[in-house]
Amino acid sequence: MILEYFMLFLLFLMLGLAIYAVETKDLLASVVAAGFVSLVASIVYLYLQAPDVAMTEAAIGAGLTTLIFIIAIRKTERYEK
Amino acid sequence: MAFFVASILLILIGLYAVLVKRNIMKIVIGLSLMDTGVNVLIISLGFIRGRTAPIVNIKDLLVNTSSKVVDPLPQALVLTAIVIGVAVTAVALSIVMLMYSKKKTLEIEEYKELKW
Amino acid sequence: MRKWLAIIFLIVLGFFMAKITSSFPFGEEKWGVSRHYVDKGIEENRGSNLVTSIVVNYRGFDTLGEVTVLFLAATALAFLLSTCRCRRRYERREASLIVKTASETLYPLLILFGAYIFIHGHLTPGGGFQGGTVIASAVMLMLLAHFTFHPNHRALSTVEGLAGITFVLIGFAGLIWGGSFLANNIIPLGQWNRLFSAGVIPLIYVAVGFKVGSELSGLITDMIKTTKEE
Amino acid sequence: MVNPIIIIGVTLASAFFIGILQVYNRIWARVFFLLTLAFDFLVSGVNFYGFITGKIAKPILVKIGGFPPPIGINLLVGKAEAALGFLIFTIALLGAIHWFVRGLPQPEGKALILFLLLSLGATGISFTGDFFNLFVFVEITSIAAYGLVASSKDEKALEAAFKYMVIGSISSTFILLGVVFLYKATGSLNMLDIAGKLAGGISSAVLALITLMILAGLLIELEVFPVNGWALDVYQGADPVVVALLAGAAVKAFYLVFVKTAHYLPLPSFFHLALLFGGLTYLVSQFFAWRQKDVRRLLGYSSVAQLGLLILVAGFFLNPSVSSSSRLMMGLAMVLLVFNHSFGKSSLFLLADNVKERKIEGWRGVLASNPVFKFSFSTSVFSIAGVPPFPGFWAKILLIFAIPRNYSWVVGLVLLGALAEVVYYFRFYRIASEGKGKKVGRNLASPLISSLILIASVPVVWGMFTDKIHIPVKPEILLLLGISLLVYFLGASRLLQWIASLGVLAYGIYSLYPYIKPDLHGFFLALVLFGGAVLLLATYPGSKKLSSSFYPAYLVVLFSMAGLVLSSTWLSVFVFWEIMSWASFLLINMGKGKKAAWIYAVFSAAGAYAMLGGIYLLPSLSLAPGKFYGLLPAVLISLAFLVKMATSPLHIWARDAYGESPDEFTPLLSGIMSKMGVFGSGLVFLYVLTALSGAGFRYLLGWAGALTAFFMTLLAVFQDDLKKLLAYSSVGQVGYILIGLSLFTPLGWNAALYHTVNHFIFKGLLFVAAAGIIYRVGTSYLPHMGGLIRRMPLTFFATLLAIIALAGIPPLSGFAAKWLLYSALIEKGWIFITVVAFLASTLAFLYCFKILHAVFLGQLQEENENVKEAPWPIALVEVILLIPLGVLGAFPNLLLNPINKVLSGIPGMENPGFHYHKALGIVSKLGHWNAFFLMVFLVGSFLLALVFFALTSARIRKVGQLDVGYSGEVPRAPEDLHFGYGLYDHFRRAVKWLIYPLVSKIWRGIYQWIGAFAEMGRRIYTGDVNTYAAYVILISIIILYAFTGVK
Repeated sequence: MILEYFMLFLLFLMLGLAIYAVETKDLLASVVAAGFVSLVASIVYLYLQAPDVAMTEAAIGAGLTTLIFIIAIRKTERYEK
Repeated sequence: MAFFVASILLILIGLYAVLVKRNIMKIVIGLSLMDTGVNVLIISLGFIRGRTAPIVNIKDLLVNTSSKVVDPLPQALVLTAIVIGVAVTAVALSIVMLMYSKKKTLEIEEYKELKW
Repeated sequence: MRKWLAIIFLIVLGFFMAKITSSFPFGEEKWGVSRHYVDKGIEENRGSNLVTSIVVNYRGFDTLGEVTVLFLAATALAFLLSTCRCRRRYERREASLIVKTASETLYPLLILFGAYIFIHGHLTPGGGFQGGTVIASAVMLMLLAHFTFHPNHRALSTVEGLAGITFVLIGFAGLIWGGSFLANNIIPLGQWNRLFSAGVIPLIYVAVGFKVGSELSGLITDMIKTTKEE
Repeated sequence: MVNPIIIIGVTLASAFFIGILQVYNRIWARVFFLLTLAFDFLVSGVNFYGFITGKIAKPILVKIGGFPPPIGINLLVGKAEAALGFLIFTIALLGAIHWFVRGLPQPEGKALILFLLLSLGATGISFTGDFFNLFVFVEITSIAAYGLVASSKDEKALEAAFKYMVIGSISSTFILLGVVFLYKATGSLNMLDIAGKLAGGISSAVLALITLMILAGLLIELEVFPVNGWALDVYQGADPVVVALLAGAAVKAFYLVFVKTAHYLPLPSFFHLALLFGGLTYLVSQFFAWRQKDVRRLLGYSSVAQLGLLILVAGFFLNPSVSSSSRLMMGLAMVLLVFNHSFGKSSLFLLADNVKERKIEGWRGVLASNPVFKFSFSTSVFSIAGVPPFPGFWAKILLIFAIPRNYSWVVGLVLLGALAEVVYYFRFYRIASEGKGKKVGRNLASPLISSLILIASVPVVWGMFTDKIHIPVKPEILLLLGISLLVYFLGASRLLQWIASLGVLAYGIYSLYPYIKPDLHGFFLALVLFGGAVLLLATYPGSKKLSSSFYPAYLVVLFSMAGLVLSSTWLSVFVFWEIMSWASFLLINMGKGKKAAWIYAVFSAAGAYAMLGGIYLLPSLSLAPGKFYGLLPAVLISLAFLVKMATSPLHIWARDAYGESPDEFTPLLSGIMSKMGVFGSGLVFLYVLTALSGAGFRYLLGWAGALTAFFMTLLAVFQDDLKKLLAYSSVGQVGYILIGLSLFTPLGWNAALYHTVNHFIFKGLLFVAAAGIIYRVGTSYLPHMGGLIRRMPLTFFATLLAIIALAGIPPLSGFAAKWLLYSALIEKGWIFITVVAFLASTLAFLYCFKILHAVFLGQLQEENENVKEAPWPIALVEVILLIPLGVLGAFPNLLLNPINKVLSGIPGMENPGFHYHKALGIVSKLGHWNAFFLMVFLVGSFLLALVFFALTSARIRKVGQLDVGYSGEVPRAPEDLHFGYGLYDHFRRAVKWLIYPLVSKIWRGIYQWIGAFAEMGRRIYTGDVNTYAAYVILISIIILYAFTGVK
């Protein structure tokens, strides 16, 4: 039961982070938030009995994607006008 | 159920960024959020309550497996989808970097030369 | 105005998506073709990780496509960024000694860990893609910590290409000796839950691991090193 | 049979291998790349060949991993897939050749990989039998395409690539979600398996929504309106090689998978979905291209439009309630359209790569610079615009006749779009062919091969077509048309071509002689063959600069007219009509009036498409009197003929087309081609209308003829250009023929047919004489002539007699025609028309006098001192034509007897309404006249006058040109002194209100208004990613809301 509430919390967290990622003017913060969305998603995958996907999401979705986003932002601009 | 709702909302939030944000980096971020949402949705579609992960590494699971594990196919599909997602993101980012290097801005207003 | 219009559009779209998903009750049993994978997977493949069985064997062709997609992305990125005069915004500073030493220590370990993941892909969660990513993260670590670190591009491309060709060749071996492309009956399947089991699945996953690892390393290197030093 | 997996496996392996090679050795990477493409081309070719020869009987099912269909992934390669694979690799090979010659983008190794994988992705999309695998291949194709588009040299391409990427991602997300939902709903990912489960049709709302989701994703990739902004931007901005591969190959793969999906997931409302989006995209895009200034974007609009048409066709093809024969025809049309568009469009895009300018205006003169460029450009444009004999033409006919009767509005839509297509493509063609000498690139191998493929396909397509729709064509005609084209290869010498053409025509007369029978067809055939022979004689090239395709086109016009008059079904009329129109367009375009040729093309096409629509409405295609099927088909079919006769208000093309076409061709255009309109109108009166039902329509046409005669004559009076004057006069005279036909009485038809021949003789004579004069004088401007009577006496004599015939003065042949016509008019009681026609006849005297005086009488201009008589072939033709003019004048019954014989075969026309009396001559109810007596009397008086004039001429004082007392005024230009200059100025002032160019203003207004609307409509493509994405969401919502179609 607690696990389910925790999941609900995670889902809300995920949505909150996503909204923050979309709305913030700081692209770096936005990317990090998006990375956290992926990280939260990978925990959700664990709950949904998908360890393979969880691992992939953590490594690729949260890790690699965020990394290349950060590199790209470093090569361009950090703040949205 | 909450998983469905949350993942659909995640997709919509991503799409919202694509529809409304005037910064091309933000649009790419939106697309990547959308991808995550799609993946969560697919995994939750394959979930079966009270089952374990589809890894048959205990003898117990060998018999009558289909009553003990969740549907592995959506997971396999999502694996592919995640990798494809990062591939698209990488290409998108390289396009964005090139665009920025030409015009020194990420604002969409500057990228409307082709029209009509 | 535009914002609200977008929100209205999206709500309607969300409604339709919800309408579809709500017809599939959450968490309830509904098998399709995957019942076959679950029931016959061990018998046909001997791999304990059913997801891996599907990814590499039943739907191995998808994985070949997936590998191609990643390869394409790395190629396209290198292709595009090679002409990019992307400016570096921030000055790079040499990392501290601790970071340097730590990264040097971690580097081989991470590579080993990555290799472990993809070698055991048919037994435990994870596989070629995850393992490859871990290897790439090792490279990334070195790139960030060491100013001068530059992976050998030729070697990366060669490993990447050879690994890809190995995948296809395994497929063709299946076509020649096993009757169909990517057939998993050309080498003995072995025993369930052993390292040397599941036929060609581990071979393919090793190839994928190498490929993904070298590809992603190359990709990250390309992105970080694009700046033409002025 | 080769296992299709080999194509995919080998291509993949070699892509990986090139990845290694390119680091070490560039040359080997290139070689390996080409080898791979060549291998794929060969292997897919072998499979395709196996399918078409029937060696491979059923679709190849490839079980990957050895698992039977629902469990593993499989490839399913049937006929369509094999053909598409072959197409993709052919286009890829062509693109690669072009790329190599032009220079690859750097670093080239990576570019090669992307290119290879783009073609592979497209192949995979078409081969795969699994929905999720489809998604993977869609992504492969898309990512390769994003990369290639972004790498284009043009900076704008980046922006296009970004838009493409955003919209492509949304679309593939739809596909992915739809596929996963589909798996949840059916438990399978295999196409055939799912198709089996849904065989009974989709009945649940959820399944319908899922299907729509996948279809929406595919429709976005298929560039439907309005979610195609990204595609247009890509077409405009990206490297043409990449665009050729995308538009020529990749999109076709998406189309195939779209059709397959719609087939496997049988959604009841799919038909309406396809109809709406296909039709809308097609029509809207054709009009949006109307005034597009950027060449590549114009081609983009055209591509989008073609895809729309394909989607429309798919709707009918998959609609189970359409009859199976219609669906078969639709399928064939689909194949032809795909083939036609792939090669035509990639050829055009690759040609565009050879011209630096992006704006259409910058293309001025490109055709004149390079014959290879001209050849491939013309072939591709003609093919895509649906000009015979290219596949696009047959596809159009097939698809129109396959449309069920209750959807006849779709026919209108298709034809309207096709007309718009002709308008903008030929505007483009016109600008490209105007001017001379503009440097273009020489990288033309691939476009040349594409256009050669298009040409080579013609016989095959003809075979396929006649298999489905029977066109009874005399084999002789086909043979002759073929031989005519061969004359092109004698292009080294015009003289040789001329002689060869005469030979071909002689053979034509020999082989078609048996068909000259005493009926309407035989009558016109005789006119075409013998008249054509005489006029061909006059085209003697001498030292003139004729295009090497002049003679082939001339012969094609002649023999297509022969085919036309020998037709036994309406469809064959249409086919030959189109061949004639387009061949004559080519001829007119060889003259100096490119704009005139364009207007001619547009009016011809409008007429022809109206005719096709009319023919579609007829229940039976055969040329036989039947019941009355409503006025609409008759009106539509007649439009084509009225255009060719240049009946007001469809006449505005005629002045410049006649006036600015090559002088060698104008006699044929006026003398014989306009008669095809007469023939056609006759067919309409006989076989579409009945004697009773068509009365009102015929009366209207009678008026149209009379007004044409009146206004054209009036306009001729004020014309200062010899050929344009003759043009107006010619059109006006055809107006009389139309009056005669519309009367639909034996007397009227006698008059019409008689005047047909008569018109041929005097108009042929006049235009041939004009050709001779212009050849010698070097201008057609009347005030620069004058006094030529002493330099060109024979031409003067011929012109004089022709003009007498034209004016309808006894004793020459013209009188009989006019007499018969007025008798018929009065007999029928169309009094007002009689008055107008009479007025027009009177007016004709004014311009007759003007021709004579301005050209031959008065002072000889100084620069014309050394002018000689017309070249001998022209002189010969003048003499040949003078003979019937005089003979028929004296003995009109020599022609009237055969005409009566022709008419006696037509029910209701047996009794001619007059008879021939030995002493009284021709006797009708209204009176009689003896032609021979008149001739003797008038020639006698003429001779008397001549004698008198000769005796008194000694007293005439001859003065030089500048020897004038001009009331103190100094002439500004030499032409001020010319008698014909401003001859009828006072009269012009009096009738100014009558000659106000109302009609041409209206037409121009229509053209500009449509252009303005199109330009306004195009603004929806704002170029803004957000907007494009919003359109995508909006359209998806509409699709999901409106097309579930499940109760």
